[in-house]
Amino acid sequence: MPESAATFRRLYTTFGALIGLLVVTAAVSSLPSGWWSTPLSLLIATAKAALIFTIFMRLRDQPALVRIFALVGFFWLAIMLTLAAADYFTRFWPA
Amino acid sequence: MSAPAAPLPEAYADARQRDVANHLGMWAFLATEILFFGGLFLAYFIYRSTYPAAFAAGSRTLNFWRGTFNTAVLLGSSLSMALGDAYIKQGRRRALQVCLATTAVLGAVFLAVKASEYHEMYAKHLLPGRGFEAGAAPGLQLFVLLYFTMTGLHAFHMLVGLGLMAWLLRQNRRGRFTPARHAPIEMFGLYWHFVDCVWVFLYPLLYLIPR
Amino acid sequence: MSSAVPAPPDQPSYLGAETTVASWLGTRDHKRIALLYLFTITGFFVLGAVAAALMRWQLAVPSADLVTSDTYNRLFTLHGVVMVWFFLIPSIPTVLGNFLLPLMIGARDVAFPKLNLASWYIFVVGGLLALYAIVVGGVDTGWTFYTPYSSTYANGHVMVMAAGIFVAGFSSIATGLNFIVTVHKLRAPGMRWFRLPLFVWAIYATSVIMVLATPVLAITLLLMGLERVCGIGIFDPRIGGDPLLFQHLFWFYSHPAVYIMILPAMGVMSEIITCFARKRIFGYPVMAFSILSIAGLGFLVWGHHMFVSSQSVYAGVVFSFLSFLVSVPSAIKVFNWIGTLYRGSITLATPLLYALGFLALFTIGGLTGLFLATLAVDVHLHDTYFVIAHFHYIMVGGGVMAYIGGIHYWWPKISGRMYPERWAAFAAVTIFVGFNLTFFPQFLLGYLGMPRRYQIYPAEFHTLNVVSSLGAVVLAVGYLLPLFYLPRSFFRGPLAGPNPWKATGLEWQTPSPPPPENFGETPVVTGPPYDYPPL
Amino acid sequence: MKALAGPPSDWLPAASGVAPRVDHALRGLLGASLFMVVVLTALTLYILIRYRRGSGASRRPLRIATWKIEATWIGGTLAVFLCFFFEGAGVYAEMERIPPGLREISVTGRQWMWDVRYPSGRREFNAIHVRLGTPVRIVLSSEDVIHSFYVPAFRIKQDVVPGKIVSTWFDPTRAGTYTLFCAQYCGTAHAQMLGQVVVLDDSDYAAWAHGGSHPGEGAAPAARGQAVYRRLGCAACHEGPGATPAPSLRGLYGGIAVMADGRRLQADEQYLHDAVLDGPHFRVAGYPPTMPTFAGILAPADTVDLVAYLESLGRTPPSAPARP
Repeated sequence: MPESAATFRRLYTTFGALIGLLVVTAAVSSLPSGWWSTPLSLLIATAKAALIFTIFMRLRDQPALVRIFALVGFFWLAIMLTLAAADYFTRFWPA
Repeated sequence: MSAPAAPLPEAYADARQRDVANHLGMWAFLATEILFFGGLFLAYFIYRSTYPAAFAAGSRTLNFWRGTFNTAVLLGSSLSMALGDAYIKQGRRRALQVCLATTAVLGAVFLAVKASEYHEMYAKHLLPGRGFEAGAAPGLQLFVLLYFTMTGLHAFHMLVGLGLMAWLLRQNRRGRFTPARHAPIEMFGLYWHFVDCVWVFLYPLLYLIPR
Repeated sequence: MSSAVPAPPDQPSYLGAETTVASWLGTRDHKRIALLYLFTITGFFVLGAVAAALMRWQLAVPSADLVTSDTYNRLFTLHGVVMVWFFLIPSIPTVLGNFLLPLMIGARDVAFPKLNLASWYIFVVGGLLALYAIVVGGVDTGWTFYTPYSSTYANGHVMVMAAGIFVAGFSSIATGLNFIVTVHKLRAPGMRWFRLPLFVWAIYATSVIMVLATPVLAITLLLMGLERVCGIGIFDPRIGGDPLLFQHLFWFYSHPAVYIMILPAMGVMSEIITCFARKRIFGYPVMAFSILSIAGLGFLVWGHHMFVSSQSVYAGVVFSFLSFLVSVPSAIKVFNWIGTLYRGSITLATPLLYALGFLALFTIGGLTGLFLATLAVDVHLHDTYFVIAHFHYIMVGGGVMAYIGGIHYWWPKISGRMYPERWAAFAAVTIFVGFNLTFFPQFLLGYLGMPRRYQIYPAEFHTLNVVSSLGAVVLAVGYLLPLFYLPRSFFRGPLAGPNPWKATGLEWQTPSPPPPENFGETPVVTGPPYDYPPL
Repeated sequence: MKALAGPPSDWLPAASGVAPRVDHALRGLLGASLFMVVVLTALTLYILIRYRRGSGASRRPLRIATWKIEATWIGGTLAVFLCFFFEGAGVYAEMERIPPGLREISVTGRQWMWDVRYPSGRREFNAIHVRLGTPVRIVLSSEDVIHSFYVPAFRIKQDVVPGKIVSTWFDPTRAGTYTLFCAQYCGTAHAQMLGQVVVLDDSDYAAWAHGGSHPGEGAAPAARGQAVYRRLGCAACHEGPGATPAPSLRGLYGGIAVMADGRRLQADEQYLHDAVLDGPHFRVAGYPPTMPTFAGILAPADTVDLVAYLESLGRTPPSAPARP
């Protein structure tokens, strides 16, 4: 598929968005924090990763099968994290 | 290696199918990398919930500005890699050469800054093991261990990337890549962007743990 | 049914096309790579079996004095590591899978032939590292490498062995990745997903597990290695680390790994039973879906290895429930195989003997797995010989029986010649009898409380151990027989022709042994698999 | 099959409160498994014979829809499995819920021995004495690697994880001596890390508690010393086929002992006495510092008896293989 000027423009704007998000997360972290600051920083990181996946890694214009392959890794990682957390977070509950 | 009598014809019907197969193979490999780093993220996730105070203290010992600068450098290298990929699809080999070189330089800058941070940790007696400053909060040494393991593994992947880029630069100088045949560039691009994504998660988890 | 035109007879077979050593060591033909794997893992099987024989000899006497305690610990570690990573995990996927997958889906080769050869070389490098670790002294940590023993107290060559397994893991990932892309992208026209033979489903599901589970083993061994080299690591209890984290990471790989070992065996079973019952598989969609659900649920159950390890009670209940869920598809497959036999026209050839052996032993293995999934009972039986018997019934009674049965079933296609039927039937029965004699007493030993990895045991366990050791002799004889008559029949057996069993399936549409390109031109599939004429 | 005849508990005594319930669950599983094996074997044999090639049996395909058959055995299997799950989980929950206020015995696992300390301050090795009928709480800790406190007769097992205090409990319901195993692989002498849980009825327990009837009372000092030697589990390290983690004691008395720091000492009575009481200070060259101190544990009388035994042991030539 021919690389139109639009592709280049999209790359630059994505880069701008990524730097913007970096500034935001850096700024937020230096403010007084609350319970929300860690989930927020993770959310921003996920947004940056999503941008890189879809634009830079061109998942946008790949067939559905490739997108499934891209996400399956995260799904299995989630399995590992949640079930291991099931052990660690319920260890000191009253029997 | 001598190929069998008749050269084994491509198993694919057409180039499009070949291209998708390459992407599938690369993404399957990246899934293994997600789970490979995933083991470390699990360790981080468990130990941070067990020693929250120590992790917050540990995060403060890291150099916030260098971490942020490094993230920007890596995002820049991702941009130049993506541009390079777009240029080769238009057949502009010289532009690809410049982009690859930029990516390599930015990668090297990242590693240099990372080395300086390691040295700073060494200077502050924060290297895990006997040299670790006595009387530290329990779990602080675990944070430092995780910091070195995660950033060390990430840096190793960067070094592998720099090595591959050297090979790609040499191949491109020999005119191997054309709009029709640029799979190595695209595949390496996926790998490089992925390594950048790992850092995108490492940065907040290690540097931005709130007080 | 497919309407493939068999390749012209004068086309030389993949064996005859070239005979130089370089053509074998540099081949990209999936069929030759399968044979390379066959030789390599047979060598490792013999090594692991010798270790097992020495262990059984040592255990024949309570105050065993054949080898010292330390040597015995290195023997069972060698037996565990070699059998798990260098025989069972590669066995069916890399030998039968490599040989048959392209043939069964009508493809010329796998998706990445060069990667396929590279994965064999990576496997050999990993194997050599492990062999070096064994030769220079061995490892005494057990195949599970539990920290802090493995990282701080073990005095064997843990690093070299861990490096060997780490490298062999990449061979597993490369093979899995290759097969996944092959099944997605290289199926012949008309070969829709629900027209795939169940062996291809099994290999596909196994490949998904290989790709998604092996990396976690890699990071676990890397972290254990770092902790051993640097003297400090994240599992170290002295700095607040948690040895259970190692167990979580290790078993997150190792339970799916046991499904890597058994799923391909289930695929072989479906091929053999349908062929010798001359009948379509009973409940094809349920069988295919059971394979996928075993692969998927297999990732959720690893905690049943840690019921007594001070894991939280609630996590124990969750993992116990999920372990019961994952055993349902296995039970369904057993019922469906018997349903396939029902109203079939059954010929008792050797492959079916192995299949029936699998049915009996896998059923016992599966049922005893329920004992270990039941929380209260597992507290008593965990880490005893009951567990040893359970997983040998599944992996040896199931996995190895199906592997040898598959080798016999596709031997005409691999070598173009038939194996000696009477010898093979005798070997199958000997293996079945020897196996039960060896491992059934271990269920009783386990209930009586004999812990595993004991080389000296109290006298009350003596008689059962003697029976088990005698059974091991019979089992050894059973395993040696095929090692003699199969190579002999490879060169001097009667010619078998393209389809000696009159089976359906694309692999039987090519001459035996097939030409390098498998099919003259790509076959077109028009009907469902196992389409045997109505009886 | 013997299991069918007598309940399994008469093979392995059910000597704790929870044991019968575990056996009940286990017998349920055993019954269901035997039933399935018999049914499936019979069914398969019937099919093999009736539908062998060439037999005249009708091969008409089944009229019942296959999905109905599939649904029944999927549902049936799931239902049976869930019953076992709930029963297992119920008994497990009871096992893990330690009743409050139980008498606590602290047991420390150390490479290849169990170090038992009673609330009264008394200390024992590889042996736990409990009173019949009074449940006790075992507080487990490890000094090196993961061990596992396993008493088959009580149907209890609990891994002993270093860096963690883990507890288990049991209610002894039958007098007798039951073997204590280490079930988690922990190194060279993992198989010799055995112990005894001795359940005494009230009178014996009282006798043991206040002074303790030392086995071998009144016999020659060396014989009494041998009993102390066995009670402390010295054989676990000092004896064993081939390389042992501690120096062999045979042929030691009267010879020269070379210390790790180079000192060459005459292995006389005083040396044996000091080496037993202050092990770490008398580390022999070429051996790891795993010898614990017995000062304050061994009553002076026991020490004298033990030294007497070591002297008798020292005179036998070292070549005699020590049979553990």
